[in-house]
Amino acid sequence: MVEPVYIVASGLGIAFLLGLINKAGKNPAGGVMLLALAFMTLVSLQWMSSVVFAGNSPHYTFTAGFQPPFSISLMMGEKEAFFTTLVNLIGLLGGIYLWERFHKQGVNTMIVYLLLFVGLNVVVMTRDLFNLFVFLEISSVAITGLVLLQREHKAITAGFKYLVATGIISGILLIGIIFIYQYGGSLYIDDIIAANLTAVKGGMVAIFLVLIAIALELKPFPANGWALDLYQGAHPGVAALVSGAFASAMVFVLYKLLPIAGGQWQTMFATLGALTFVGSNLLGIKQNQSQRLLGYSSVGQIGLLVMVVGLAQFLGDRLTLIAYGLLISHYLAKAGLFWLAGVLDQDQIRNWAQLRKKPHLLALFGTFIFALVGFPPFPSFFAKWELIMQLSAGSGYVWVGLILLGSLLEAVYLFRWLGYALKLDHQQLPAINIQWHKIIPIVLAGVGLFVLGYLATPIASGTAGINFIPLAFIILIYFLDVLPARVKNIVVIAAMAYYGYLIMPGLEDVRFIFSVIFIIGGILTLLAGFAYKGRRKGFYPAALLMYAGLGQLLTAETMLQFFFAWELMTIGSYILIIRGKNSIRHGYSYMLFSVGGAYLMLAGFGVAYAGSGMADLAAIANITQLAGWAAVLIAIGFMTKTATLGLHIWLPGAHAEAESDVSPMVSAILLKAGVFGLVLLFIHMGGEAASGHPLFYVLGWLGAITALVANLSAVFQEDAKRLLAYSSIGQLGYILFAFAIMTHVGWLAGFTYTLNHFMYKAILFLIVGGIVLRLRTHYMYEMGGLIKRMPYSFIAVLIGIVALAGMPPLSGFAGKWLFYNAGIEKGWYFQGGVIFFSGIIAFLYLYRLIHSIFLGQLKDRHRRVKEISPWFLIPAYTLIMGIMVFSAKPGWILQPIGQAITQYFPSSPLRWQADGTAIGELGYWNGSQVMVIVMGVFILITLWLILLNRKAKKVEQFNIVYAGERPERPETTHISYNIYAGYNKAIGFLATPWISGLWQWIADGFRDLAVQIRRIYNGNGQTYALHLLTYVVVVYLITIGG
Amino acid sequence: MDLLTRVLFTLLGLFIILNWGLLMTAIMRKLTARVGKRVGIRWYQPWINLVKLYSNRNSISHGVMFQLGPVFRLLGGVGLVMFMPLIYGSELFTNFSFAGDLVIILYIKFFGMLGMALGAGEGGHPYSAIGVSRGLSQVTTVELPFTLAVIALAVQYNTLSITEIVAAQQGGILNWTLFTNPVATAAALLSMLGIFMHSPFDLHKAPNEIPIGPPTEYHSSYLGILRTNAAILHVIEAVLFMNLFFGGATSWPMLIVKTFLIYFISVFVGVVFPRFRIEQSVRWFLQVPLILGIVAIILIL
Amino acid sequence: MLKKIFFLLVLAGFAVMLFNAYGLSGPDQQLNDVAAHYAEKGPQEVGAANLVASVIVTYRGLDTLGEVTILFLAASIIGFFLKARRDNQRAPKQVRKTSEILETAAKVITPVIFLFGIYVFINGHLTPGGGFQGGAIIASGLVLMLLANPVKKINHNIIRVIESISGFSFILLGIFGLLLAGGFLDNAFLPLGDFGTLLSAGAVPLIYIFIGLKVGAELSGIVSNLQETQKEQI
Amino acid sequence: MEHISLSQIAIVAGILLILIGLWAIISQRNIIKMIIGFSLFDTGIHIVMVGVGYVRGKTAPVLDEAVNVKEAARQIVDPLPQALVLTAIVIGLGITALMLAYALRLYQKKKTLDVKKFNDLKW
Amino acid sequence: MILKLIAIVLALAILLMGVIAVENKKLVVAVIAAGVVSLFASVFYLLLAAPDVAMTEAAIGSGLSTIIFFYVLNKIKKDRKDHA
Repeated sequence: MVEPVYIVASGLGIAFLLGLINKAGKNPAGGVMLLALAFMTLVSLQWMSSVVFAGNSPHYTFTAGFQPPFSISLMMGEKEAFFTTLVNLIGLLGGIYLWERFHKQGVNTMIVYLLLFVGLNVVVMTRDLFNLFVFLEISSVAITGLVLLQREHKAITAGFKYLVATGIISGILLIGIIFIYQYGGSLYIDDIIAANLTAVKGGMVAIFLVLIAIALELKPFPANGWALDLYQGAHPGVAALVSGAFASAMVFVLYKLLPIAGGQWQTMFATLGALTFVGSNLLGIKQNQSQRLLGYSSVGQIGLLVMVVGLAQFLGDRLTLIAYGLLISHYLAKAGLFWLAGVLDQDQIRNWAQLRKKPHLLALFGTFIFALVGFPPFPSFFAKWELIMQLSAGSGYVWVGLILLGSLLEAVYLFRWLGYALKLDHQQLPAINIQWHKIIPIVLAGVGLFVLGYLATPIASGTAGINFIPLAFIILIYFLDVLPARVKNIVVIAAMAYYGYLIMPGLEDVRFIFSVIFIIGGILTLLAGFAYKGRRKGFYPAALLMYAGLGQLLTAETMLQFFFAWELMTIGSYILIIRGKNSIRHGYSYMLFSVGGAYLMLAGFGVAYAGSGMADLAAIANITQLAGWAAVLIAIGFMTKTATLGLHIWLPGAHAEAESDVSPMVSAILLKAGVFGLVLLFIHMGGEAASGHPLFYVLGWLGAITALVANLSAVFQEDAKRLLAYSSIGQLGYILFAFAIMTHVGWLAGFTYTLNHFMYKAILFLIVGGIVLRLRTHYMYEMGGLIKRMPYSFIAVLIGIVALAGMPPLSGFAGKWLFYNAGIEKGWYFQGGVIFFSGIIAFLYLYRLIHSIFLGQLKDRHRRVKEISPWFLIPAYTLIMGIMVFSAKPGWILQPIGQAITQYFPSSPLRWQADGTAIGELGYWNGSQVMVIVMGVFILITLWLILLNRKAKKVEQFNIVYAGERPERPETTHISYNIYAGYNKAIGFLATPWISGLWQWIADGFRDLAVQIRRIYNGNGQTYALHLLTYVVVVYLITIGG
Repeated sequence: MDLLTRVLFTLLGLFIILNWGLLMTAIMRKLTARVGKRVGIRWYQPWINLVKLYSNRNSISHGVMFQLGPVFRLLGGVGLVMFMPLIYGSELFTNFSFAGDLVIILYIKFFGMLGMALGAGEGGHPYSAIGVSRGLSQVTTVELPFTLAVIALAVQYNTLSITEIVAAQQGGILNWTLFTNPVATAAALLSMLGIFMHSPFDLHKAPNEIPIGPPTEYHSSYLGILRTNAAILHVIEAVLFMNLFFGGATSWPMLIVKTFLIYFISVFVGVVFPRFRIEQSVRWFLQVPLILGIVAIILIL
Repeated sequence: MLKKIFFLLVLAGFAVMLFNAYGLSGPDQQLNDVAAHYAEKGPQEVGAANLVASVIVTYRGLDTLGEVTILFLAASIIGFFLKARRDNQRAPKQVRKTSEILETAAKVITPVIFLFGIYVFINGHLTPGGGFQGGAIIASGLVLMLLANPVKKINHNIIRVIESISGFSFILLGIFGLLLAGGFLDNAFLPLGDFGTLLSAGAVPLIYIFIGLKVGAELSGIVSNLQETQKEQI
Repeated sequence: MEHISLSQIAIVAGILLILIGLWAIISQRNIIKMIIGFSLFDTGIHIVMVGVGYVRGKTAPVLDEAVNVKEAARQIVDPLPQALVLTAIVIGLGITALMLAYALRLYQKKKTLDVKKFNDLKW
Repeated sequence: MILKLIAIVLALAILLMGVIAVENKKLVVAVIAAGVVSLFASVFYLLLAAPDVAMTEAAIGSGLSTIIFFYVLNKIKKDRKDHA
């Protein structure tokens, strides 16, 4: 074992010698410096393996050989080993990254760099208060120097502000230390803890001074303008260190020193942390400068960590997992992002589209962003999960709320940024200059996130575990991205089929029903991918990610597994959606709603965990307190995915602008994930026994109104895919309504609708998508008369809309019939009326859809257009088969479903007669007979007409009674443009997008708030000094007073 | 009863309804003309028209959907007949109502609308879409109060089976829904005005403003089918109202009288009121009839 | 004006805090345990007559190492921050002629000052004074030299070498302490000698010499860098 | 006069000097004045520190003829705060020098010492 | 007793010089005043039985530190002249 003090000795010794070594040249000097850092890293790693993994007891170093408190002692325990490793590792990587800078600026910068890490190591290890002060000063001064690696004016001003701020902070710290010495008679931290100085007022103030100084070093909002300027002004490589190494070390110092207050002020620090977390993330949403934005994010993350430290008493033995998880994610991701900023050298986040010139860098960027927000499989995901669970278990719901609010605000700007990088034009931007010494640390940071996430999983998930095989496969596909799309399509479909083969047999009732939609639907929609040529870079990993998430939802047993799968699915679908041509806004709002919904769900799971003490999904069934809250929160979470009214504004754009084969995936399949969640929730709430819960009444109304408003909005769309998207919202409203009825028949209706919507919406989106791909327009007024050119598409759409409209004999009617029976049985007459009304409104948009695309006059430029790709028709017709079977023999499908749900809803099930007639409490219906009768009448009439008309002459379209005039200017002259103008005049007000307005208002409100608050950061170092003092005084007056 | 008998009796019922529909159309046109101080058509004119149309040999086609449009349209009308019990107490004239209940009646009607809309669209006539859009717009709001009334009925009689609803109204005129549930009846009757699409709710086929409604492109046997359907539809919709609100019919004469009177209501209103613009009619149905429908529901809560 | 009132309010709050921390309590009449230990055991354990020196060099040697490091840092930073560009360095400077007296006096006094500085840090473990004071005095001598002859280039190489070697030696002595005695920076790897004599207190005088040299070199570096700095042209 | 001790005087004066220094830091717009403020702030802290270590009527912690080794504990003032102050003074000098270097560069950039003018980075 | 009186006088002088250092418009005067504060402080340290500190304060606080101030002031002055 190498003495920990050698970390200090080697670092300092080399630093002192560097000046001499430099005589031999800069390369040797730089090499020696890196060697020193590597040595320091090795020593700390060695202690980590000894203390953390081998479980040895902490090691103490007594300098000069005397026991503390007489001399300074260093400690190398579990946490110290961890933090020194963090610090030294980033030092090594950062040193490689800055290699060329050091060369340019000379040996002195290397000295300063090395000394920074010496300082931080001692800060972590020391057990002596004054020693802490000295080495903290070393670190601060070193940072002041490193800022100057960037010889720009902004760096100099930033450095000066930092110097002023740290000058004040260290002064306060020193005053605190000397008074602690006065009262405690020792500088040894353990002595001070034992002395319990808070008993004396002076001692309490002294401790306050020390702790507040440490808190100030952690850049608390709002006294942190200097820190933000530093992040912005410094060289990115240096900012990465400040954010990763310095801040990590300081968090540990706070943790180390907090016991001297003897358990007081934990709440105060948690509050300060929360204020920082929420405040700085709020200000981040208005920021466009990349490094400053990262600064806001850093400050926010550190605020969260301070919160965690302050809330340690809630977290019990999970504290380590939570703190390390959050810290490591922040550390790697933030360092990676700052380093990326250095590679790009783009000031504005808009220009980060430049990353698209190097897709692997873009993937790394995405990794960092997702890791920061706390998506799986990164450590922060598990940490956040545990944090929320433990806080909830301790009834710290206010903290939960603050954490989620802050996280959401953070997601707001991080995903805006990611969206810019993914979508904005990059043609005008310069190529990226790849320097390997800069890329390697970034890659390592990215890989580290994955590896650590994988390693964290067993700790977080316990015995249940998480299946990483699909993720491994996705990574493989990512590296196979150079293959042609068709090859990948085959591989991916085979993988999906195999995955289905693996999991489907093990699923029961409800889960099996959804597995049909997710897996088989997935395979069918993937078939359409054969229509694409080229490579379709990035498509397959994303699609697989979504399907892997969906698949894992099905097999999830614990809440964690469920949430993991849910978030996985969100990532995949986000990337899929944002791939669309004009999807930047829509992908963004999709993500924000998803994140918001997921956080509500997380809070709900937290309440469930707190109320039941269980980690299984069954926890929801066993909540002893606040059960209603858990249900409401989780339900809202799912309802963001099902796009229930109020939470729907993301959907139309997202689904409409997505690629042609993505729309059916996200609309027909992905939305069902929300339905699946609701179904599970309702089951666990007790099924029939819970049907009296007021939540369901509200949900029923919500579903009905969603259906009405969405259908009405669909009527007024000019864009075919947008029309279908609104239609989906409406259909999901029906589904919500049906499940909320919470009776046997109601659930049958819900499942019927779910399956039906899956089938006909997939058909419609596939066909319309295929047409859009052919015609290169979404707008219906630019189409028309395509029946002649695309007869197969027409038939598919016709069957689709007949089914959607619920006309007998097709399967849509089954849903309607069940609806009526269930609704009236339940006594939901008004809701039923609204649902019926929206059902008829559906006719309007369906007619508009089929008429505007296929009927009427063919456009001149479409005279030679070909039928859509068979790869869109094949899945569509497969699904038509499904509809036909369902229509002809509804009992085949409804009876098993009925059996499956009888365990949850035993009363008044549907009775089935031998001839296939279904009998409910009110009515009866025989799908097969209706099918036979209607088809019989249809065939007879058709035959009769053919008989009468056998000599009918085929004529050109314009051979008509009315002298044909062909309006050629699109839009206004097209007959289908604004076709329901009169209807709009009459009741169009119902479809006013006031909900979008409301969300816009909320968004603007936050933005304006950010603009107002950030005015305090006026850029004046003196003002920042004043902020620091005021902050101290205010916190002092609040906590101690007088 | 074997299938063949049932089919034959159903066709017989269909035949009676068709002829009664043609006659009723003639009578109503005659009445309307007299109110307007005109002579009007002869009572057998509809039959002549039909025969003429079906025997017209000059026939053209714009394509499959153009052909299928009238088929769908007629399917709507005939489908209604198929699932509608005509004569209460007569096993022979219950048609195929055992295969589905009131809900199927509500939804099969839409086949007709869809057929008309699609067929007209295929014709390529630029204005047909306007007619269809107006018709559809109006239908949506017409159906709402009617549906509320139907729900009220279903709750009142605790069934969705038409036969059972009729059964419950037997044993005296005061057992009719008209008297047991006047509000629902009023709501339904007001929407009936829109369902029959007579003036003032006939903008979609407005002969004056747009000389070419959806049927313009149809001719010869196509138009014949449309006319056939119109005759059937008028009667069978009246039958529906009769069954739901006016005690049903125990014999064919009673059916004829009741349907005539029900149909007369709408013709009468049409004579009195001028045509509404589309947003006017949409709003109108969302006012008085809708409120009545809501009241009907409130009463059963 | 409003601003100033706000400043005053903040400072008033700060004052309240500081006076609360102090509590205006009377001082202890007794040394606390730590100080008592230094007073009683210091002479045996470290062997330096100047207890402050024993605390600085041995008991809290790590602090001192850090403190030297900070100066070193400051000097390094100022070194590259204010580094004059080479091409500009040769530009003719307009030099104010210093007085003959000052020049002559500097020539005579500077060596004396240097000697005094060395005396101060060599005797640091016996009498008040030590590495820092001595180093500062040496640097003052340098300042005098520069005042007398502003054009004179200070040989940075010499400063650098002294700085590096003395710093490294400090570390080496620390490691000797670790290897040969109780711990890092333990002075007892050399014989403690007779209490109160020059060659006593183990490695303390040695360390103080290196500290003195290093501090002197660092301060000189700072001063000369400030002296030679030029407008930065970026 | 009797109940006031030397250390009280020192500490009160130190605190007041700290406040004067802080006043300069937050109210003086000239950067050099701010740095002077820092130096006063530091000096104030140092005075407080030495004041804390002072014990009434005792001598410096240097053992010589006047102070017996055996009696040391009862005769000298606390050496520790003095050691700390020494360290702090040197650190303070380093930081002051650094600040001055910054001030010089800042001045050369904008030809002003007004701290308000260096607000290029904000929000 | 006399010690205390001297101490109080010194303290007042320190504070007075401090105020001058802060409030005087002329930078040169301010810097000198700050140096004098250090000088008085080092005397104060002697009273407080801290000769080591006193030496350091005198050498560093009032000596070197003031000199560095002057160097910078000088540079700035020269720069201002060059500029003008």
